[in-house]
Amino acid sequence: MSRQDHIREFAAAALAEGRVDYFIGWTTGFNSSEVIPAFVKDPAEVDRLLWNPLCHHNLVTFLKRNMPDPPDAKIGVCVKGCDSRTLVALLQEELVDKSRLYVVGVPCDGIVDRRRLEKEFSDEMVDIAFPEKGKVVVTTRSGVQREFDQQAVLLDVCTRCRYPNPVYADDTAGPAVPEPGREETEPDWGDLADYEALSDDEKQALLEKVYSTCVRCFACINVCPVCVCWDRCVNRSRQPELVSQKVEPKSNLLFQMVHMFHVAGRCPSCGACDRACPVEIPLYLLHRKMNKELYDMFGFEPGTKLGEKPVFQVFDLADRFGD
Amino acid sequence: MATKFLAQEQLPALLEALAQGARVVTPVKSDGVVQFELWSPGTEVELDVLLAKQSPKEWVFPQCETYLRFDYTMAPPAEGAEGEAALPHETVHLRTTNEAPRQVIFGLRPCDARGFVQMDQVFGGYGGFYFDPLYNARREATTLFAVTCREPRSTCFCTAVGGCPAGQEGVDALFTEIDGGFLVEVLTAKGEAALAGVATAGGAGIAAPTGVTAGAVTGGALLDATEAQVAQAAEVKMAASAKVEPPFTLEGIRDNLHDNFADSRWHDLCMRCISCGTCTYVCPNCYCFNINDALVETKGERYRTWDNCFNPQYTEETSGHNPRAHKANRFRNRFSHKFWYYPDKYDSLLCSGCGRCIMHCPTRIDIREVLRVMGTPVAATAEGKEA
Amino acid sequence: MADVVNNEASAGKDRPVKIIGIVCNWCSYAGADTAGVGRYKQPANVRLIRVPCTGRIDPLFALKAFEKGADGVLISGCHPGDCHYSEGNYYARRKFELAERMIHHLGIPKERFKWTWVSASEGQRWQQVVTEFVAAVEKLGPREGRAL
Amino acid sequence: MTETASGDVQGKSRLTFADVVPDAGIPRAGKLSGNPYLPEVATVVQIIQETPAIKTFRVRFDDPEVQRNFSFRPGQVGQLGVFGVGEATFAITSRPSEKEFIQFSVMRAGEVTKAIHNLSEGDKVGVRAPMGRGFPVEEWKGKKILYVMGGIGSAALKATIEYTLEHRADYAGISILYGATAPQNFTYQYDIVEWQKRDDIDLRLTIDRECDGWQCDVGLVPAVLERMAPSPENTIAITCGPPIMIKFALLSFKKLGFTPEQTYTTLEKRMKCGIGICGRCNVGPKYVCVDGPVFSLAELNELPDEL
Repeated sequence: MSRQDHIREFAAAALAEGRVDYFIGWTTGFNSSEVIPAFVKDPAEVDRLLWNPLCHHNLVTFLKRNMPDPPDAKIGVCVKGCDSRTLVALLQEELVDKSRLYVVGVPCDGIVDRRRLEKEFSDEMVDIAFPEKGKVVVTTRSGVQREFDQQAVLLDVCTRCRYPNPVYADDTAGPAVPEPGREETEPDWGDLADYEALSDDEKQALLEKVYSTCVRCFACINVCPVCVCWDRCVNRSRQPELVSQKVEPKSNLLFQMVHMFHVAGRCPSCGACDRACPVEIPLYLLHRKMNKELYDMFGFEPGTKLGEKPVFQVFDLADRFGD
Repeated sequence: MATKFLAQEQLPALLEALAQGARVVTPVKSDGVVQFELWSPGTEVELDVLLAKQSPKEWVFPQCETYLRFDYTMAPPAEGAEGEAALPHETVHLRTTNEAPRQVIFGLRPCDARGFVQMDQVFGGYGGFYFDPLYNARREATTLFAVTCREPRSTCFCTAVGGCPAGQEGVDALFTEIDGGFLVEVLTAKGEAALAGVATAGGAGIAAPTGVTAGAVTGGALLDATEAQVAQAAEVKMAASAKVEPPFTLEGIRDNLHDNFADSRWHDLCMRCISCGTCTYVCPNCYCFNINDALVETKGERYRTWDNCFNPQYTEETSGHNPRAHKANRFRNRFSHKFWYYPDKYDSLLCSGCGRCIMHCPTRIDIREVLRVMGTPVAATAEGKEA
Repeated sequence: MADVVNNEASAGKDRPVKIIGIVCNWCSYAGADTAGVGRYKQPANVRLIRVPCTGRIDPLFALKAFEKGADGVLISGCHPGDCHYSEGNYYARRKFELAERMIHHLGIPKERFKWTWVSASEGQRWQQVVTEFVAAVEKLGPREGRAL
Repeated sequence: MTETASGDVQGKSRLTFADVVPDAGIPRAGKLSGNPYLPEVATVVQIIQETPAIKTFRVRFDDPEVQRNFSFRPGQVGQLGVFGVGEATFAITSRPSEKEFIQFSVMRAGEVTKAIHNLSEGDKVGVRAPMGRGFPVEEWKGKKILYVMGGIGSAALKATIEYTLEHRADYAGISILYGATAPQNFTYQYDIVEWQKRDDIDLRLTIDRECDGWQCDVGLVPAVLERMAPSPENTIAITCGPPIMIKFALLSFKKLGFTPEQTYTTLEKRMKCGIGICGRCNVGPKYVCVDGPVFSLAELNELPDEL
């Protein structure tokens, strides 16, 4: 029984028994090369739910603050490994009411980087199929078809994933996937290597070029499951005016640092912000770096242990920082 | 107007000639991302990818624009006044700033050009209201050279809103890619003026292309087009239009949106919307903006920046009341503004069907589907398909 | 973009460096006071911002200072264990450690951001901290920050 | 309006202001010429503390030419701004015939109003006025006018009251019902005293709760309105005040038989440009800053319900 069938079964049961008002999963977009979040209310419609390596959306963002509609709805949600860590981060701070949730964990073999595939073709992709495990077949509108090895086109965060199995779930869709030995191996921070090798001036020049393209559309902040201020974001405040409303590299970078510092210790680098940015700003340079430093400072990986408090909400007398 | 032919390899020369008198802006691809950038000799113009990430709106209606600077000179406190009175200003000197350099935007698509036409109505005082000197100065100084779409995407629906892949609305000269180069249809006086400078001056380094038999050589890059070339261009246009499937009808859309205003399906349609604002900032038509002040001691400026109706504080009143507090209201306002409010005032649609809002929405909210569900009469709609 | 208002004043190569000091009210501010009362000579480039406790200091204050054109940011508070609010600096030192690493990650040289502990009685130590820090920042000169 | 999909704007000649907007005779700031975003510098000549939260500012344009030619229609608004803080929209509350200054009454509420309240006489402000569509006072000639206002709502109707009093003979009758939370919260008390002396005005003041030394009415404005039970015959009713009061006052008017065409109110929306471009003050297709802020109930009923 495939994971997709498990998801459909859990969803149908939860909806039929009235345990949830609606179930959030993934479904096909306007063509079969796109996957979009799906909100299913009627048990008969669970067949719209699907699972394949294109399901990149972190659905936990639809549980935060003002997103549940009606506000007191009982919600069923699918979570991958990284998504479940953002859910745990929210649960650690009781920002989401566990009793109103029904969480279906989906062990994940890695999500395909659709943007990288898109850049392989100048024509538009109309279908991305997965005929067998590890194979990706892309068809474009003018009929060109090319095959890729799934491992070669994975999202960068997936190639370094240490938690493919959901950390928290009420039910799990299918068998667990083999996990890298977390005790023996150190996390792989290879994606930061070439940026960290730059000199200070080169870093500043690169950041200026990158952040001059930012349009301050708030997609990265609104899509982030642990960024919960919603309509009271300090980035929009004029009293105090921490970030100027002017759209210039300086203010845009400070705008992003507000996001980064507010999720420090709660963001597991799920990459939802990188994928939501319309102008493809490499936000991983910031949130991956933060997670690297937190691991170096405390050996801490955000959103992994439910009972634990995020690292900046506790302290330890044994900390040896500062002179 | 004139119909010319430009050989493919002459394009850089043409752009260089244009760059003598104006700044040239073209779509440029840098590490996979196509955006409209300032062109300089040697940069490769990206015409294969159909649509740049953002429309060229930013070059005529900048995202952040300072339009007023002011300097206070402090008046000395009046004799006998103890302590510093609250900011007694003797004079405040205002300076309006508005740079409007001459520019040519090459390589935009007819839907982008149409976006400017819709904004012209708002900023140009068409509704009989106010004339925006900032936008109009730049708009007058801008010449739009559009390129016909050859490979419309499945998200394109320009034909459904009255446009077409070879639309001429707002376009000063339309380039259509044919064998060996471009058919250039000069449509407006402004287009002719910009190209005249090229044809007659011969442009530095523009040599008549060798080996091109048809048509008399006019000593510049632009040759007279032959019937064969014109016919081929027409074929390209027909083929492109055929590739665009109109997803919804405009018939009665305004009244249906009016009747469906309080319909509960707005909530279902916007369940996956994260109320960010990406769709409005990549859209060639959206023009809403905010005005802010900045002050450092006695020097200050007043600037306007893009804003959008998805910003929760867009309609938040000082009393704290917010008529569009819930994202479903904001979501409804965006589509109603484009297909009902704007047409009520300016008698055309605030949407040119480019599909960028579908391509760049983080959860792919599809404007066509929203209008199929909400643009049809209340009674006749099939059960709203769950998004 | 046209010349930015808030950076007009900070342009120019030879102007003295401007340093923002964020100090906690009970220890370091008092320490700075002791240094002042004790006539300890120290450079005048530092503008102090007083906060109740280092626990109140948000790393974004330092970033905001850099964005507004500061050439260096010095944060100082009570030694761990002396905090008037008993645990403010325990929380703070974790935040400053991450802030320091992230600030350097943004391409701001190490020498421009320093955080340390100075108690109320250590006027001498405050003078030494300030003098060393200002010298280090002056070696780098006014900051022509581009991204931040 | 047939659905012309293509909306071929190319051929449309540049419309002039006059031939599109029906009440085109209204003076408007920066109309079709000059820069409508550029405020006129003005000086604060007098500040009157009306109530603990409301101050009235009398400002005079620095440019005598502008001051002399300034005219506005009762009910129009203006943008009063402090350079470096921002601008906000306020009703113009001076008499339309007043040539020496323009007057705005400002309640301290947000950032801009706080900055305005910090101003002192002699300070410079930016004014962009007049804006919006005023009340159609010419059409009301020969009718009775009923003003129902509460709190800061008096500012929106003050200019209109002054106009109708100056042309008292043109109107069959004027009655004013003005409510406030407490006696000291009445604005324009210096004018109210004058109004009480006149016998050709029916003036009723009310406060929410009983308070010693208070002889006039007690009770919420809608309740007192229903006690007054004015006849709707040949009468124009105008109401303005806190949103909750407007809501119930409109219900009372309906109960008393007032038709939507003869009932008017003003809308308070978030406004920025004030000239119908920035897009944020819309209620359905109408922009409050140019199509309003004055609306008849008939017009409001046509708009979608998103107040």
